[in-house]
Amino acid sequence: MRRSTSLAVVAVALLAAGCASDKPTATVTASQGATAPQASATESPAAGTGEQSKFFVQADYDAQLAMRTKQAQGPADKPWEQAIDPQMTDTAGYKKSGDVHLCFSNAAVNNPWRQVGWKNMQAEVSLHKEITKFTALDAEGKDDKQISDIAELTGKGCDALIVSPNTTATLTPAVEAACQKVPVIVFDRGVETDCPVTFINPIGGYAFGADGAEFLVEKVPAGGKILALRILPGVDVLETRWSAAKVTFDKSQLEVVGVEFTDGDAAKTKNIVSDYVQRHGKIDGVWMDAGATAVAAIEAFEDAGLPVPPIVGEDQQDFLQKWKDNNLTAVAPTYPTYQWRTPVIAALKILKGEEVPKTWKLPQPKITAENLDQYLKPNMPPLHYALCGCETLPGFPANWGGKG
Amino acid sequence: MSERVLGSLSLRMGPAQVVFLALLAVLVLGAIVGGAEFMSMETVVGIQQRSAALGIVAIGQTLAILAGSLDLSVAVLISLTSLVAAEMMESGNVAGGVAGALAVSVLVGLVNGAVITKFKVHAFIATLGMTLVIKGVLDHLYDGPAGRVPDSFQRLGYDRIGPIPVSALLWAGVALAVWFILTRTRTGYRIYAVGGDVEVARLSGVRTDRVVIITHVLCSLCAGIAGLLLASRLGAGAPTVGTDGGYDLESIAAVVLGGTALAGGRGGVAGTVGGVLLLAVLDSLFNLLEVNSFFKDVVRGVVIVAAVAVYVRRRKS
Amino acid sequence: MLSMREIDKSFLGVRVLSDISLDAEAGEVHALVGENGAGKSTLMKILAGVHTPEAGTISIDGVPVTFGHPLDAQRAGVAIIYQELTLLPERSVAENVFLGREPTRRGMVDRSAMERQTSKLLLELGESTFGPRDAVGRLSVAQQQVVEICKALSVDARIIVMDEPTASLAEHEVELLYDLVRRLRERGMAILYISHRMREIFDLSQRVTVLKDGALVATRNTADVTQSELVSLMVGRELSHYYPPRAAPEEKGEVVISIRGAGNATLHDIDLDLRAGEITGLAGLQGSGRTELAKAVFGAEPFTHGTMTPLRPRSVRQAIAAGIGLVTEDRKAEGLALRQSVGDNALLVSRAMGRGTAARVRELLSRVRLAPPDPEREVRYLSGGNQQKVVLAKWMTVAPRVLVFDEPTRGVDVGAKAAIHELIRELAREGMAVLMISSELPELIGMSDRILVLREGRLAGELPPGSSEETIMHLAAADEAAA
Amino acid sequence: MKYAIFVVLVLLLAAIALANPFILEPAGFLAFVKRAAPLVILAAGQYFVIVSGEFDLSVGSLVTVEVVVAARLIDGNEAATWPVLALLLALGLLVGLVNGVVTTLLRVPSFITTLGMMLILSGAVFLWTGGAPRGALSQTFRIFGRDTLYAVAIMVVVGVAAVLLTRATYGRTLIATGDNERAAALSGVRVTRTRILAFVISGLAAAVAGIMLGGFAGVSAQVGQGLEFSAITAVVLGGVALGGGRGSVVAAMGGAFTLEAMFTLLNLYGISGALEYTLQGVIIIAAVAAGAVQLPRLTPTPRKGDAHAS
Repeated sequence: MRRSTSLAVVAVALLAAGCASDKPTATVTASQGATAPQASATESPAAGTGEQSKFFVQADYDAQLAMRTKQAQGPADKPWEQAIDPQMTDTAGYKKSGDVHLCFSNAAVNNPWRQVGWKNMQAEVSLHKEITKFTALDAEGKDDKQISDIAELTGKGCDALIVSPNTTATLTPAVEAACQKVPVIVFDRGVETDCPVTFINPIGGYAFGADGAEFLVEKVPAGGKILALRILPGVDVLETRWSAAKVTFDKSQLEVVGVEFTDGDAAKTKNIVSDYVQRHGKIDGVWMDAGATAVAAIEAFEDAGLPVPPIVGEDQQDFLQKWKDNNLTAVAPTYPTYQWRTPVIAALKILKGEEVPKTWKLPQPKITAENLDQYLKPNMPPLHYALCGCETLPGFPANWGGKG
Repeated sequence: MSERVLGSLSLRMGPAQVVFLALLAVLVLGAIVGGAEFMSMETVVGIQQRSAALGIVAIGQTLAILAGSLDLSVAVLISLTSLVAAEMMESGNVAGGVAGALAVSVLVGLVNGAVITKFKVHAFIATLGMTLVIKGVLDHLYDGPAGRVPDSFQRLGYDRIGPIPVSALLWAGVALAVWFILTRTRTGYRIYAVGGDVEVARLSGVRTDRVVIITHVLCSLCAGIAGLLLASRLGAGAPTVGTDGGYDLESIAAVVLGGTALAGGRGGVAGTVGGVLLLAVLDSLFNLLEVNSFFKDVVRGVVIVAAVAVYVRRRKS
Repeated sequence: MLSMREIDKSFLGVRVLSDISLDAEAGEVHALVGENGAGKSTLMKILAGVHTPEAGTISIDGVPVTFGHPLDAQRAGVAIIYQELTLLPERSVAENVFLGREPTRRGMVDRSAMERQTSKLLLELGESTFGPRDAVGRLSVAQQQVVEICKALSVDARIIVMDEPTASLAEHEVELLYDLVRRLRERGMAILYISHRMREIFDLSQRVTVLKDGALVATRNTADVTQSELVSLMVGRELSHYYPPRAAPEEKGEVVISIRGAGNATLHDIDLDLRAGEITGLAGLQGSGRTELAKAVFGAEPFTHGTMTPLRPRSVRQAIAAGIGLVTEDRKAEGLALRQSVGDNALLVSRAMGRGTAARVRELLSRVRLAPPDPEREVRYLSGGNQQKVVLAKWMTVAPRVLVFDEPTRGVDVGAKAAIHELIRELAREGMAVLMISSELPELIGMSDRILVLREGRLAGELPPGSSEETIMHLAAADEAAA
Repeated sequence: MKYAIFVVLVLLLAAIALANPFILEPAGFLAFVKRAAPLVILAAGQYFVIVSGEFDLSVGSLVTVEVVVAARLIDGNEAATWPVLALLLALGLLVGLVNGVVTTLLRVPSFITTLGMMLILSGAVFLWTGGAPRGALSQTFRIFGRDTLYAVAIMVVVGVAAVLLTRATYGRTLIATGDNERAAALSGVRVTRTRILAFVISGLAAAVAGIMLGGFAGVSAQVGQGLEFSAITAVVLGGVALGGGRGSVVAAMGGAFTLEAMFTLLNLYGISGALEYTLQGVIIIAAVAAGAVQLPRLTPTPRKGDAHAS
């Protein structure tokens, strides 16, 4: 870099122009949400479930399981406005009047869940006339791009910034930097800082994982063989789901004969299930950390000419339809996409100076045989998520790919 | 007189100039469409920040492609080095982390080069195989972001001097270094020779295997530097940062966009810098227009193919 | 100065050189001759460090050396000028000359020194038509050869190997090369000179070594042998009957192709009739448009104007459909798919033209005297002569009425040469019209029923069979003023 | 030596049988064949492109496009199945045609052409469906991938067709083109048309593979992810030289079976997830290296897939 003096001159000039850093100086260590990768608590005999995930945090686990039975506050017909155990935080400092310029840094729209959510958010924005400008940048699943996106957005005169982080740890510095300039609302995955005004998400992965596992413990006779299908390792949301299920299975009389990663690939899922069916003669229950490949798993049993055992899915349309059509023994824990509406609502509250929950926990219903009909909407596309909370939004169902 | 000069100038214009002209055109377009917002500090900084990592990888990829090879393993190597660096820096040892990451890169480059030259495995397969090998190691050892880089090291990713981020300076430094290697050193001359015709180079007394190995080491080193930069940006190492960023195919795309021939022997660093900037400015323009990311992919695909088609036309005429 | 002793070498278990010994003295041109496949090129590549011998020693000035890489040979003062030019078209002359040995100053390549020295070398060679900064790709073949020689000189080589250096040179360029070789010799260099051309051997060399089938036949003082002795040493027999008899007048049939006033970018006013049963020889210097005429008749670089009956082909396929075939000058680059089998190559044209696949490939292969006539073998393992026979078979599958031969025996050993000559004559006797280009005048004179001479893209005249080399050269090289 | 890959395949199958004897039963073996079928078909298609000296990186995203398009157009309507199937094949043909035309007539190296096509296809299809697949496949459509006999039959038909094609005039001239384009052209081969047709075959193969994968596992946005690399790897494992002019389609399909057997084996022995990839990478490099060492280069092999850069 010391190639020429002219370069040095330029550098000096630039220094004079102002040396700046987009990195905040304060380092926050406190973690928020269920994300700190530390501590492993439950040491139980490995019943085919392997070691506990390093993502497992006992306190968060306990809190989430407790939250499942708590009554959420807020309008019952609008779960996206409800909050469980809200600890309100003051936002008077952010109050402003007039038009709102809302910004959103999106991790990606690269899967159906995010697609549905993204449509929810856009529809929610359109409900509010005071939002005159809505700037959204898509990081296309790239951490580095999202960091730049957040930096760029903070310079665009946003009144509030919504962030859906691509990964937890790595987006933290960028969010910290943004916090110093605008009120920040984080949802879905968390960040390792409490600088955002509010962090919104449903109860969480432990509850999701436990819901499914408890269902199997209830439906599958003792000694039954369980196959656990996971998408991929290392994603906190998914790790917590499995770790909670593991706790449940370890305490049960069920035998987990395999824990496999499917990459979310239907064909691979089908192959894995077929292999297990072949090897073990039969499988008595299937647990999954996400429902996108549930139908493929069901089909593997069908193709082998076997009855479909109790199975855990998610609130995806194709699974619900299959469940209904074939009268399966199933349960669908959810990670509702209606959470994409909440950040917009929160942003407006913050800008009005109304207090919001510091940690905004949304209810996380599970779909059971009893309430299946309530959630199964005909004419929605196969990869639609039932808990979108979008039925009353403008443009439904066409914008979500459904037929009127 | 001046007409003749202009005429011969346009005739002699190489691909590098073409890509910079295109870059200029997109900038003008951006200024017209986006006005002040497009020329704002944040946008300018954003373009640089977004392109720095890809830029550094693409410079390395330029070397490999010029030598008639290519490297698909850069993406996973970036992930690996980001993790190595962040884990070693967790104790505050920045120098150790940097050294560790670069050492890993050199090793991977050596293996790539050796497999290609000594075992005569096509670079496509050799580096695809290396990708799988590293991916397996990553999956085995890591299940999420790991390590933590100290604040001092994060300055690399976040500090800037006026409108110029340190990361962009790093990119410029790497580009200059490689430009220097290519145009001023024997190694550079030989990279062009090997890429131009490996038999001719060999018969002329060039140790061609060694040249290919060196370019792969340098290419991997660039990936390692990009991994360091990303570790500093992310504050940690991440096992998917490289593949999520698509640095493998995108770096190749940027290189050919800059006019370097995929077959080797022709092209250079300047074109690659232009190619990366063009992609980044296009991205900014898309951001500004809030274009759907799917549409971006379509445009990117068309731009890359069209650019290469244009270069081929120009060479023929 | 140079001494190679008892060199052995095998490829894939096939012995290609056995027990070869060869020396060269300072200030000597030592010619190396032999049929194709005799092992000349392999021997030279061993000397150049491209191949390593299994046994034997090489010593220079009495010091044993081992070459594991061309660089080692270079450092020992051996330079080699290959038959196929080994230059990078994308790089400049200076960069090519100093490739692998770029001069440096303080660790950086000293471009100006490189260009300066190249200029000096070019000047020494009397070359002023291009400079050190020109891209090699823009130079003519002859100019590129000069670059090659610069490259050899720039290493301060004391032993220079030239592998058929005149193969791609025009006649006047050959003279320049002779001069150059003599000057190099006077400087005290040892020159190993590989050539097929008898004239060059007798003009230039002091000693000549003959190889046959990978073994040394003899080393003689050139002054002590005659041309026919040398040929018989090469083929191992007296070649009394070199060329098959010419066609008798009654054997010549009707006009198969008639060209009038045809031309394109390089050819002008071509009038040409090809008759069934007749071999028309086509002479001309390099660059006179010989190959271009062949390609125009064949539709590969079509005539843009003029008439050609029955059809002026605009594409190769049209030409083939009209019964015209071309045996190209460069077998490896344009004639054969080297990694395919003999059978696949032989059937390429008939398949491409949708003529179905001939069931009688084996028969055809025997007919072209391919030994053994095995359709399964990969073509790249065949000798040059056998490869050329496969090319011939390729055309015979579609039974063309006109076959154009561009240098049919280039790079073909003496034995196969005779076989190919016989075959060409046989085809003519069966009623084919043959147009044959050759830069080897004895061949042209021996084979042709008449000889046309091409000069600067125009037909300069027609000569009767048996005309002398001088007459042909006179017509071909006459300067513009005389013409 | 040409079919060395089948020795490897038999060894792998034997290793699978040790852990899971079910594969020795007809049903088990057929299940394996069915699983491998889409990759085998893709490899057969990719073979034609590679042997002509080119690459086709667009097949993975083409597979995704086929499935997503099928779902949206059929939308659960049985009656729409057959017209949509025809349309899907036409789509594969069209994509191959564009790849071929851009590569040959515009002389863009196929690596770049098909890389661009990969971006364009995956972008365009989701632009059309709004980001996620819509609609649903019909039962009839699903039969081709779901029903073992159908799947195996389709694979056999495609395989036999591929073999016949390589033995036929077209195949021989294609390989000659891949070996020496100039010699082929001067022998009357319509080089451009021949190459374009190779891309068309690859596109068609991707369409068929897409139909089968969609049928096998239903609608998914990532069904084709990474398939281009798998297909190329399979072909290379079968001893087909990148750069063209050498190798047999039977061995290429054998490579696909081998790759699938390797996946199955690794899964079976529980090396799943973690080091599976590492082992895969090492095996692939080792196999190709072994092949390269056996065949010393007598003539300099073409350096790269793009025969057009000159």
